[in-house]
Amino acid sequence: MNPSDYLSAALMIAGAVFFLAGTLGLLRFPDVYSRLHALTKADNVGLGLVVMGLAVQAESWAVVGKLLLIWLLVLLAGASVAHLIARGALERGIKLWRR
Amino acid sequence: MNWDAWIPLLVIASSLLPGLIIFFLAEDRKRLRTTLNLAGALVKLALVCWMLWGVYHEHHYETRLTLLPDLELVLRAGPLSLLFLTLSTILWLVTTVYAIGYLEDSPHRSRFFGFFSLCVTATVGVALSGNLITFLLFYELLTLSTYPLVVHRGTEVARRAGQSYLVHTIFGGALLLLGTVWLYTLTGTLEFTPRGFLNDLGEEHRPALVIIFALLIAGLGVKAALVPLHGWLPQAMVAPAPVSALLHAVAVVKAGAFGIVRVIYDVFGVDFAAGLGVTEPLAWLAATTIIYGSLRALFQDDLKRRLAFSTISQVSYITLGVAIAGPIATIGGVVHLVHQGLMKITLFFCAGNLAETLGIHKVSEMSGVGRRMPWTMTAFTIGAFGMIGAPPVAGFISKWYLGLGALEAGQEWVIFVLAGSSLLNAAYFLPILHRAWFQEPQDAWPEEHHFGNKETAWALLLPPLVTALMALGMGMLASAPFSPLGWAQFISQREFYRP
Amino acid sequence: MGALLSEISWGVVLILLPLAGGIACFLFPRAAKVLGLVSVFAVLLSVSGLGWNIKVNGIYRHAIGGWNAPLGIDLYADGLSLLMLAATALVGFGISVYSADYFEREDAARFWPIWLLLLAALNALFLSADVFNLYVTLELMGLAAVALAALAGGRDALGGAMRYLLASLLGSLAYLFGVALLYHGFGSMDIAMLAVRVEASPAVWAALGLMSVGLLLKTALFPLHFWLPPAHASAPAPVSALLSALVVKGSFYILLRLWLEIFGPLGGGVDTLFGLLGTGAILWGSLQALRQTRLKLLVAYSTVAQIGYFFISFPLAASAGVTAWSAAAYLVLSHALAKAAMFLATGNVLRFGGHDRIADLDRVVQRLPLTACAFALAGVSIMGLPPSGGFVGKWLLLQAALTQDRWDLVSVIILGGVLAAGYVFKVIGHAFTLADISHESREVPAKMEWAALLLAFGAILLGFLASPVLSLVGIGVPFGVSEVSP
Amino acid sequence: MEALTLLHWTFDILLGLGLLWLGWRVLTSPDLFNAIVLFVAFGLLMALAWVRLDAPDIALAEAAIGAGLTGALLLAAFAKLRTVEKNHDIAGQLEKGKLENRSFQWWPATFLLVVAAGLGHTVLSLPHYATGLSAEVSANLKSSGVSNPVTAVLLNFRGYDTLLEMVVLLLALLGVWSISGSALPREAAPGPILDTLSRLLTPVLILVAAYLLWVGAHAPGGAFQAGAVLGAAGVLLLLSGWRLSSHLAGLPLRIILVAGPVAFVAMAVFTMLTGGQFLEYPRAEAGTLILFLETAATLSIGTTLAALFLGERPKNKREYP
Amino acid sequence: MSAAFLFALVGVGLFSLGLYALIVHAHLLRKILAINVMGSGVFLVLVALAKRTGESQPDAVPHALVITGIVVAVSATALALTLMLKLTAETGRAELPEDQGK
Repeated sequence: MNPSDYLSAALMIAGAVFFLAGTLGLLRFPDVYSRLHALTKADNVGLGLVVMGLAVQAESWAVVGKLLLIWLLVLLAGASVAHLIARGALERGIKLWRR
Repeated sequence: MNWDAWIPLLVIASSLLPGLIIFFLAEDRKRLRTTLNLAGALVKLALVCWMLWGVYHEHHYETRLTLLPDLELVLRAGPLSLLFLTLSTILWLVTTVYAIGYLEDSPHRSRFFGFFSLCVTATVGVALSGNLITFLLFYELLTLSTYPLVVHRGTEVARRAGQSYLVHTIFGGALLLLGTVWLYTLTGTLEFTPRGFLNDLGEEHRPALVIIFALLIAGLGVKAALVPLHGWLPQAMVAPAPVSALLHAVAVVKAGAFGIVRVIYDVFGVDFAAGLGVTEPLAWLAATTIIYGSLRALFQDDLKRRLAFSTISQVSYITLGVAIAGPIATIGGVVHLVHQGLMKITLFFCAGNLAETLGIHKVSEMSGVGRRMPWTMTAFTIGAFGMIGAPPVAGFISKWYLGLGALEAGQEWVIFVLAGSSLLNAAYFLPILHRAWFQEPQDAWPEEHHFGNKETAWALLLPPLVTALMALGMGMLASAPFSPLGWAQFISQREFYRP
Repeated sequence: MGALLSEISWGVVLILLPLAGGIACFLFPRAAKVLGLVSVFAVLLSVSGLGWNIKVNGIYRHAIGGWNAPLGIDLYADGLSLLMLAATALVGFGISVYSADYFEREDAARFWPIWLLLLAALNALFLSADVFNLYVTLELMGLAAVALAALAGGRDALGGAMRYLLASLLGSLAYLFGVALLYHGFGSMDIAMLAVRVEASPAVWAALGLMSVGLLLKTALFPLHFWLPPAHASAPAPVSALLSALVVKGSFYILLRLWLEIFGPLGGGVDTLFGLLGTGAILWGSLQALRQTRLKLLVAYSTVAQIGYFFISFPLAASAGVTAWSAAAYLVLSHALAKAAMFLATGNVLRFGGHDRIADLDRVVQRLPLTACAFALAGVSIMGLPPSGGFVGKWLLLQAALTQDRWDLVSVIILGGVLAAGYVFKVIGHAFTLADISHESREVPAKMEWAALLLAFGAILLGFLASPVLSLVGIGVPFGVSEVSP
Repeated sequence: MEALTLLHWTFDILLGLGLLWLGWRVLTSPDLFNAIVLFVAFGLLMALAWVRLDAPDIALAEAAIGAGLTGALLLAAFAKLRTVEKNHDIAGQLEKGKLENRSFQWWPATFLLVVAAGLGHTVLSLPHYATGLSAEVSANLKSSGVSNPVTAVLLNFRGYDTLLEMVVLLLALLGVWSISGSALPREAAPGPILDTLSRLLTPVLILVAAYLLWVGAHAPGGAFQAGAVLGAAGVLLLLSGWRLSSHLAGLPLRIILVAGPVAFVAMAVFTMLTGGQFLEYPRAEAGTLILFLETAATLSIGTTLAALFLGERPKNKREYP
Repeated sequence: MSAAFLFALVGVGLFSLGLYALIVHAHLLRKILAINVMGSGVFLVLVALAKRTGESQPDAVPHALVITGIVVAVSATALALTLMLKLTAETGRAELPEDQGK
């Protein structure tokens, strides 16, 4: 293993941690809004880290570009869908969770 | 294909085509319908006469069409075929005239005459069939085309009669079909052959052949109204009189009896059948039917019902004749095919006349009817005497040959059956005649129609007179050439004496 | 002319023609009726072309794309395929003529494209020599049939169509599973190649089980017939006719083909099972038909019963192959004609009287003599009375059964005929009762009456055509070598 | 290497168990909505399985069609079902998305266990090595006009299947339109976010579709995947309230819908007129012709899938008075 | 035992599960899901066994067949869903008429 391998491993493991945290949040948080919060933040950063980890291994800049494109699209979709879900929940009258 | 091969087909077509056209005619196209009917009947008669002459001069008329890969539809005019064919053709002509008069102004005439023609087509087909499958085909067609005639009136009684008729004939048809296929799987042929086509079959097939015989006879016995398969026939008399006439004298009952003749002569062969030991039970069955029918007829007040039971009894003479399995009895049985037809059709015509003109349906209403309708009752009387077997009417000839044949075959018991039956015939016909001719008429007839100064319409009167005269003539001129008796002798010779 | 006829690859034409016709109908809905009729007529002509070709040159084989099996897909037509194609074209043409007057403008625009695509699917099915390709045609046929069955709308039709769709999809999946096993077991999807390679092994038995169940479900053999009566009885009359006369035959054809080529020679008791189920179908279907109070349901149950006859051939084929299979083929053909005629006649009755209650049929059938006649003639064939196609079929079947002393089957065949007579006359009887003439009615176009009558007449005519038809079916020896005839 | 194999095995077994578990949950979870969402997840897991089975083409198709579009269809149907059921809710006894949870039924379960055991045994009894038709495929790949074997099979060796498959799709649409009738374009009020998203994504999706179409000749991809992506774009547009203008909803739409089958039929006629067999492309032009076919097919597939999602036939005012 | 057979067995399992659900459940949407799960099972069997070539490249023919199958499945699903909706609009319940009130 050379240094770049270590770097990408570290980045990907960090990404996985974010995913784990996000998933935990999805399962454990009390209402729709806080779950969305946990999910989107964690996944966006987590995916970013994974993409970076993979980019280190990439053979060409074109591949890096494609990876970035994936990340961007997921960001866009994740944000939009989270917004739609939250708005739908509000419209249905689901109340915010308060302690 | 030469011209001779076309003639059997033309015979079929001469009633089939008019029938099909008539179906599509409007109710009020009476003239065209009548023309078609009569033209068809006359053409058929002409063709049949042509064939009669031809067969007498050793011509062969045979049509073959492939039906199944190894089976053909065969129409062949042999002596036996022609006997039945001539009978049906003549009686069709007569009955058509009668039906035209009888059904004046009633509804559904196109339907009626359509099926009427189909029915005759089927009968002619039965007569001309050259093998068992062709026979089966027309036999079933007969079932289908007579059902609408039986239920023609459309009443509840008619519906029930039709149902009974169907249950019997469909069941019989199924048995016949089964017997036929089975036979075919054993022999590979179904061609009607003088003295049968089973002679080469091995000993091991005998049990199967006995069952096949039973199946075939049961299938045919339904239409021939053998006891205990006769149940439909008395019910079917609700049909209009021309239908009853046709049913009893020409088409259905006769087709059954004719089939039995065919099966015994041309499928099994008389000797072979006798060897199997199946003819004797059949003879006993026929004898039972004869006595049973006569006994039942004795107690019927409804005229047509009494005639129906009489038919059951009389048709079994034919079966009896062939089941005795001797040359002379054969003559008696076969000739009775014709004689019974003529006499019974006369009786039914007359019964129809009484019903149509005076509304008489029961024997008890017939007092003095002889004076009101002398011509009709004269015809009736001739028919009745024929049935009893009194000379010189044709019925006598049949019974004479049957009796002789039984003696020749050493089956004396038949004589007692014949005698008993004749006595019974007399017992149920003579009271009618007595009442009609010698009792005072009642005050009023149940439902009288007037036909000017005639006793009834000419189309109703003429047919029974013609058939009665023919019955008389056949009795008196029995030994003339071309008489039914002559043909029957010709047939018997072929079956028994020719190598 | 002759050269031209044999130059054209008629099998391909038979598939592409209705396909193009269907697409054209879809594109130009206003002209759908004309386009549809022209296409169906052209298909009829093309079948004659193919028939002529096969008669002269023998078996038709066409390697699609120039690749041969196993890599590519072959089209294949022998006498049996030709028979099915001809039945489809003939019955399809009759039903099309009927439909031209039956469906009004908007309904016509819905009906014609789907029907033509169904025709394409059927033709493709009968011409296919590849088990996976057969799956695709099967799905195509099923979806088209369901879409047609739902055409009438309303609770009954939609429910029937839904049930039909589920049954059909389940059947296709089971079939596909069998295809998977056959391919992975023997490395080909071409029927002829499989026939050579297949040997008894768990994969074959499982494939046989799966494919049989799937196809039996689609063919509606008792006790898998549950979907058929509701679907067939609630569809518009021409659609019922198509479904009963042609669509169930599609899956039956596949089963027959697979059996003849692949599974039959392996032996095993499956044929006995088929015979038993066929027996059940005949008895159960006939009894149910007798019990029905609605005409369309009666006719639908009659289909259930008649399907049973096709399966009686399987146990009989063991030692009387050619006779038994010829019987099945003939029964399929004549049932197609007769049942189509029956459903069309029923459609006339429904349109004229507005109902199909058997008890109140009198007034309707007496005003529609041609329709009554069509029903009766079709009934003759269904009952198996001579002269009719049904009679020929039953005759051959009885012959096969009797040569093997299969009295159980003999009695079933006979009994089935008697029961059929029962339910046919239950209807026919109404044509001859006394009935009031006054009745509110809707005019039935002559074409609709004549279409039914001519189809029924075809079923009768088949009674006289056994020789030529069977010799045509024999091209390519689909049924194996003839046993010694009795 | 050992460790990697072990890892693979663990992964495969977990994936298999996951598939079975998800499948079970899809079919038994008491809430229908959950079931549908689980089905989408099931589809994605299937895509993973396809990748594990070296079937990237199917993975793409499964993700796009099996999970994506089927999921969209199911969710749309679920939403409509709610509305329909609400309209019929007379006595208030309606199952609100819940199934009356049918208790476990022993007879079918036992029967199916037996079936599963039998089939499992059968599958295991198959030979461990079998090349199927792979040798034939690679031998003829050169002359097929493309280098992706799956595309070669789909569009060339078994192009006839694909022709019929296009018809299946068309037929499904005909059925759907015939059953559900037609509707006039509705005015929907899309939210600004969804609107923006679809505006942003549609060109991307079209680009991706074009890419997949082009790349299908030599790498995973092809008409079906491309068509599915195109269909997804259509679904997105439909979701954000976009409707085809009624000028285009008639013949123009229909022409696009049948473009695929028509291209195939035209190709069939063309190949036969030029003396070849049915769908036998001239060897030299095979690649070009396949691309032509695929382009038409992609258009049709995408449009058809989107139309299937919409359900009702977009009404054109002039037709069917 | 290899991955090919592992996934093929999973396919068999999915097929049986789907069939069970198809028989047991009355709700039409559930039945449609069941059909889809069954379909996936069959596809899995088809493709998994294609891996038995002993080389890195699996047999491509089943892959093509499954792609065809997936498109057929989505077509059938669309038709089924539409039918279900129409039927529910008629009867008020997303079940087959005969199953209602059971």
